[in-house]
Amino acid sequence: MANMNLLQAINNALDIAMAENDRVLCFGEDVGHFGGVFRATSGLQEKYGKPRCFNTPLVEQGVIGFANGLAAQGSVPIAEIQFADYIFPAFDQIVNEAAKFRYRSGNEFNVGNLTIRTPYGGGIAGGLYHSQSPEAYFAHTPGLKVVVPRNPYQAKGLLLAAIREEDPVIFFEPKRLYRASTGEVPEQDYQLPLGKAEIVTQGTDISLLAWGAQMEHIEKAAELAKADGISCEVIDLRTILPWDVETIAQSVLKTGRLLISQEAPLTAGFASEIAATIQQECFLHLESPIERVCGLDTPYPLALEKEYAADHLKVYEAIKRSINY
Amino acid sequence: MANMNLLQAINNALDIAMAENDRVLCFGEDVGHFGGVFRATSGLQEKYGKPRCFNTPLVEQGVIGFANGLAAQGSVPIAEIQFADYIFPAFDQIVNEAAKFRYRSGNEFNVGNLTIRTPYGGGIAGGLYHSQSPEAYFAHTPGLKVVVPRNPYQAKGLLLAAIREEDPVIFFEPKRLYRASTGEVPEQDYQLPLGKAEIVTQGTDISLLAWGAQMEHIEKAAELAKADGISCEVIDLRTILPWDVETIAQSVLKTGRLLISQEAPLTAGFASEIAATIQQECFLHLESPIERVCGLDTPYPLALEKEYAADHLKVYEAIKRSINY
Amino acid sequence: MNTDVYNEGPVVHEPVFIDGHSVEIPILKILQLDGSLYPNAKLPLLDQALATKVYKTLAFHRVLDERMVAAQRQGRISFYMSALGEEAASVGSAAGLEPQDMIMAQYREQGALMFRGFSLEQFMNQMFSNEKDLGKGRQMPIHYGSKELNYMTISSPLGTQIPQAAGYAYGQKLQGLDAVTICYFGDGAASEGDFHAGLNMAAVHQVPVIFFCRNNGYAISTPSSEQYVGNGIASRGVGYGIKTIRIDGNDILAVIKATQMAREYVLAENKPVVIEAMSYRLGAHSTSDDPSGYRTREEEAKWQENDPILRMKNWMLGNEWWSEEQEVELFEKLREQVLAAVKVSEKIAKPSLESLVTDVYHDVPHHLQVQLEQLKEHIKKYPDDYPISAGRL
Amino acid sequence: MNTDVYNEGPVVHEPVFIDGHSVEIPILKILQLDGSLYPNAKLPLLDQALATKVYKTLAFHRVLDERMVAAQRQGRISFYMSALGEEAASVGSAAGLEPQDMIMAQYREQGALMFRGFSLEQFMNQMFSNEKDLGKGRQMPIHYGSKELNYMTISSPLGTQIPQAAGYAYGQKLQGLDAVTICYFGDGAASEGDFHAGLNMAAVHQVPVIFFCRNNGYAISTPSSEQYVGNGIASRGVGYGIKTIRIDGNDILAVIKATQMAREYVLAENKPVVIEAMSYRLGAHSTSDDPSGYRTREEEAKWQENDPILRMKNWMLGNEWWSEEQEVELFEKLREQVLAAVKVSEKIAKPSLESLVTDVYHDVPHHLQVQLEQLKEHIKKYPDDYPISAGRL
Ligand SMILES: Cc1ncc(C[n+]2csc(CCOP(=O)(O)OP(=O)(O)O)c2C)c(N)n1
Ligand SMILES: Cc1ncc(C[n+]2csc(CCOP(=O)(O)OP(=O)(O)O)c2C)c(N)n1
Ligand SMILES: [Mg+2]
Ligand SMILES: [Mg+2]
Repeated sequence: MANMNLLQAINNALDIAMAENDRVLCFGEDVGHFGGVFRATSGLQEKYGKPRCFNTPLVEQGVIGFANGLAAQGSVPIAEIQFADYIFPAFDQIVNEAAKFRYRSGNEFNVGNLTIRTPYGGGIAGGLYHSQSPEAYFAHTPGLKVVVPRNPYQAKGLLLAAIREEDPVIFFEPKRLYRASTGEVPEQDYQLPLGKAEIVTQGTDISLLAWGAQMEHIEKAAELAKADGISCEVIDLRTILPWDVETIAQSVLKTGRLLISQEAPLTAGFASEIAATIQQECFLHLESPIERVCGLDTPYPLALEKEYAADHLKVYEAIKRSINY
Repeated sequence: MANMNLLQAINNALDIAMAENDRVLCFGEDVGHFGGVFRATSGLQEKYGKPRCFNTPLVEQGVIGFANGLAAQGSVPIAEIQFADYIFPAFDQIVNEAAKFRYRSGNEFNVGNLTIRTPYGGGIAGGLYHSQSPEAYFAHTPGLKVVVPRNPYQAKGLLLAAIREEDPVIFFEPKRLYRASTGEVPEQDYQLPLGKAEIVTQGTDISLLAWGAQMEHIEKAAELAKADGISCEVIDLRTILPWDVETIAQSVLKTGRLLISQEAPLTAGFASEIAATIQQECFLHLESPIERVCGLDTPYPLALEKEYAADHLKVYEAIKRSINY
Repeated sequence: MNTDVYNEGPVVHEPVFIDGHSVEIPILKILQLDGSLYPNAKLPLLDQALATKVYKTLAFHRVLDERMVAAQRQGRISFYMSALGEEAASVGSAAGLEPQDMIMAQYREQGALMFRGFSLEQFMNQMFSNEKDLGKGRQMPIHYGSKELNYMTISSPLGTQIPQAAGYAYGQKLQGLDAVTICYFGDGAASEGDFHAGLNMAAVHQVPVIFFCRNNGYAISTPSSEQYVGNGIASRGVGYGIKTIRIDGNDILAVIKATQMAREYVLAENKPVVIEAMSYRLGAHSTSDDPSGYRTREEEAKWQENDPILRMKNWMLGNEWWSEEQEVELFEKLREQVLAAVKVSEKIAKPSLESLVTDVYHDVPHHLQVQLEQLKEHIKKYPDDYPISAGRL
Repeated sequence: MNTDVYNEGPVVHEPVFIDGHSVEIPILKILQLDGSLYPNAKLPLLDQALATKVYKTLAFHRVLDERMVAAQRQGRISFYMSALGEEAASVGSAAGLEPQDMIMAQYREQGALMFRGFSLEQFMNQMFSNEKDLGKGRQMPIHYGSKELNYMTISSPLGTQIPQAAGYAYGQKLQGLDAVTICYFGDGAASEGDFHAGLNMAAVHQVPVIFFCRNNGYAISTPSSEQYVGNGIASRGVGYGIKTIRIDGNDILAVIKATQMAREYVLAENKPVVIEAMSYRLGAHSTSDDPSGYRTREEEAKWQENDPILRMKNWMLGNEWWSEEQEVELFEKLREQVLAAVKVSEKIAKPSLESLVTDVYHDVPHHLQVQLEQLKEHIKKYPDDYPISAGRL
């Protein structure tokens, strides 16, 4: 075990993957010698050589197109998009290409080896274009897997699983936690399962569900609620697509209440999918409406980002609303 | 009044808009002399000249980028994307640019004059890439308006409203109905309101909600249900974003049941947003879980498109499920 | 100045603009319209056996296109795209490659797949979306693909294969394979952002890829004059620092020659090449299109005289590698074979219901298993409404 | 062959490849490093008044950048981007335009905005995201914009303004305005798909736009050698059939001259122009960056000697349009003004809570009114946790 921050855990996972399999490549804008603007790929070019860890020209659609080609060829590309806000020029290569590659060819070809890493999320004074949480855009796309870790331990285990997964995975990294979140991480190789939510804290009165950096807020809110005698079951969804309906439904059957919190705007966010499914799965057991505590339905602001965010206080209020319904 | 098919109604709306305001321009791939691959812009170049109705090079990100620039300048661009399946290369120009233009500039600049027209939907033996219904991808984007008409009368009135609206609008045209749907359409200018759902048939037992070509299926299912003595309230959402919570909630408060049907895959589709919101708005009045009858969570197939589709029979079965819950 | 960033040119003290005329682009031609060689022309590596294979492939191509356009008119298939008049570009370039080279095509390069040996039955099964289609009946007709033949399954969104080809070739280079990638695209697709991405990345990352542009003068109804104003697509190669050649795309020998040389170069140097093959789309864009809406019969007639197959035939006849008797026999046989194959393929069952949910992921995830089960139950309830599947549940 | 599609070049019978060396690109220089003119150099239209305005703008630019980088280090603003060493490109090009011309910049062209007369207070208010910011405190520092000054608000996603500029200029042309658009972008942004889209569309649709590439050798840590292998960005102009010129971007007179000529041409001909200004990003990419991780001090030192402001100063002194006394006085005054302005702007209140939901749409829709009301209630409950807004509800 070593104490690592989230960036170090990512870097460590990449290192293990590259050491194990020389078909693993890391690339993207500034990913090479410099190690990425956040330094997630730091040291990898020195260790594995420029052909396996390199800068690309500044063109996201090219980065992912190139990665798709590599994956189809049998290489194992790990492409970085510098900020999730800049993933949209690659949207076609992800949604029309990567997601549909295996299906459209009748499994003659596939890009299952593809992993896309990208820092997402707000709370870092980044304004409109360095704060977005675009997971829901990808969640409507059969063929993709979408994963979001909440801390260094999760990040390493989930990233290693994502790299080895035989489906294309988008791995959203909570950049607010890159250095802020630290913890014990095994130095050796390990994987955490994709497609499985994790119950972080058991509880009986209400289920709280989030992913990534938003976990902090629901955990804090659960603490506040505890002082009021409310027992929260805190769950980390971990994989957005395909998501773990079973674990969430079981929890809600037990608690009778569900609150989902996401950083992204409310409307058509992934919380909506969860609420829609769970109201169906648990209809007769719900004691209050499923609550969604989300970003406002606006672009991400700068000066008022604190007001905008779905913070622990808003979650806490919603918990009380749900309990007192 | 004249009998028009949906394409003629669109063409007629464009004609009225171009005649009224010489800043209105229509362009896109093959939109000029040829009049578009579906002929929606037929005759417009002849009538208004090449500078106002023209072919663009084959580059969707360019078409929308160019349109954004025109709109910011004070022109009134109506850009066509040849198939909604090909809108994704323009995703960044739509989601990061058009949607955020006014907000990010503090209203110094805006692209409110922009309208994007694009044919969407399946059931035409189009397979993966000529069948998609991507409205949900845009519904998670504050700043955009998203509109889908169900017939010629709606198409003309909603398109004229969209063109004149001071916000960027994506106008999805149900291409399966381009020639199949005909009806009486006033020859003169008229508008239908954006942001308002329409109750197409009053009913008491269950609310059925859809949009665009999917309306046919729920109307047919309502007929089948009627024979069983079930009274369906049939609603056309018409505008996906911002959507008319009020009308839907009122209907569900009355009927106690809601079924939403969409062509697109189930997961994270717009039906999920509606279900999530209505379970909250109408919690104590729901007599059964909100049903979603949608496409499978797969790409759009070819040989088995009939099996894939959320057709009237699947809707009918879901109505019965809801009633007998 | 920082001369990493650009090549030093002359220093001037009043403004001088360069433009499209600043670069002269020669065009390679080997075979004259009458089938004789240009004097001093350098032939590609090509013996009688290869030439005959090429010619037979061209003939197969012409016949299949002709018959399938007719089959579409008869309502037997839903859609087709012919390559009438530009068959030499795809067939000739495939003939200039090795079987292990990856082909990433746009959609009008069935000729390359024919050359590789995709069988008539395989073509048919794809077009009839039956259960023997390698693509499992999921994509529209003409979206072929074959792992065995190193022919990447066609994807409708234009231009997406261009950066993918750069990546594919990077993998080939890294693994030290004796294999290159060829990437086909049209004059229209070259306008997509992915074109820019793919060519620039291939140049920067030094990969063995041949970018083969079929410039056939149109993108559906849009003539090249409304697609670009540069000197064709070739002039862009200069901007990316990529070795570039323009050829007569209806001259099969020029196509083979340029491709052979390009292959040698890209493999040896690990650098891309651009080939721009000038041709003309003599047929409609697809069976959904009617070109009379946007171009004249005269223009078409002019190009009818530039038939690449006839040109090759005349050369073959001149070489005594082919005879008029063989010609008649070949075309007759091909027509029969195609008709017979249509009749077989259209009777083969459609893919199973399971094929709706497989291959979305490597394994069928739980939610898709559930969706499939529900669908089965539903179809059992309404068997008459789902005739394709109901009988086989 | 179809000569609509390409320009006829010589016919060859064995393969000839063209490449990056096929086009020679001259570079325009007017002012020597020591501030004297090259012999025979053609001056731009420029009298003492304009030259002085340009020089003062450069000085303001230098001082503002210097001070704001320092302010960021002190934690007074969150972020800054300086244009150290490449100020001449943006200031000079703005000086070659008319006020009614639209400027669509990337982010490192504050010089053009300064030239247009954006006030020190306006810069400050934007950087401090206070309620007087024209952008209402929504974007990060340096994302300026002003309708009044025809300076489009900066957008972080790179390259998006390029096709937008083509569209903007098309509108100007259609309305017959005496106005053009200038579109700035970096050597990095020129790799984006939107670059390809924008340049090709501008060429095809014949619009009065000047594409101004600031080639400063780096995109964050990525040197140009890993960004492209062509001959700079200028060589791409050829491919699009766009008149193109390369200039010394640190030579203010070359910048003004080329822009003046380009403006005249694009307006008269309704055709685009590409200007590639060669320079060097002497500072860090932004205050979040540390260039020592990817380049040497020596390289930087070399470029330090190529200071565009010093070069202009020497020319001004030589002309007796400027004196050392004026110099000292100007810089002193500017530093004072900037410091004073910081102190004022940082105390101005942040934008109101309402600004969270306005301008998403033309009117605030019902659901956003509801979200705002709920937020107000929430903040009233926890005033201490939202200190910026709580006091003003
Ligand atoms: C991204 C995208 N946009 C639009 C289309 C629709 N479309 C199909 S083929 C075509 C024209 C392509 O022209 P070109 O590349 O010249 O190839 P050609 O048909 O001439 O062989 C268009 C616009 C598409 N398939 N994909
Ligand atoms: C679409 C997009 N991708 C990535 C980024 C992150 N980014 C900001 S600036 C920059 C480098 C730009 O380099 P260049 O265009 O050369 O301009 P310079 O900074 O040298 O002035 C990058 C990669 C971005 N803003 N937008
Ligand atoms: Mg073409
Ligand atoms: Mg740069």
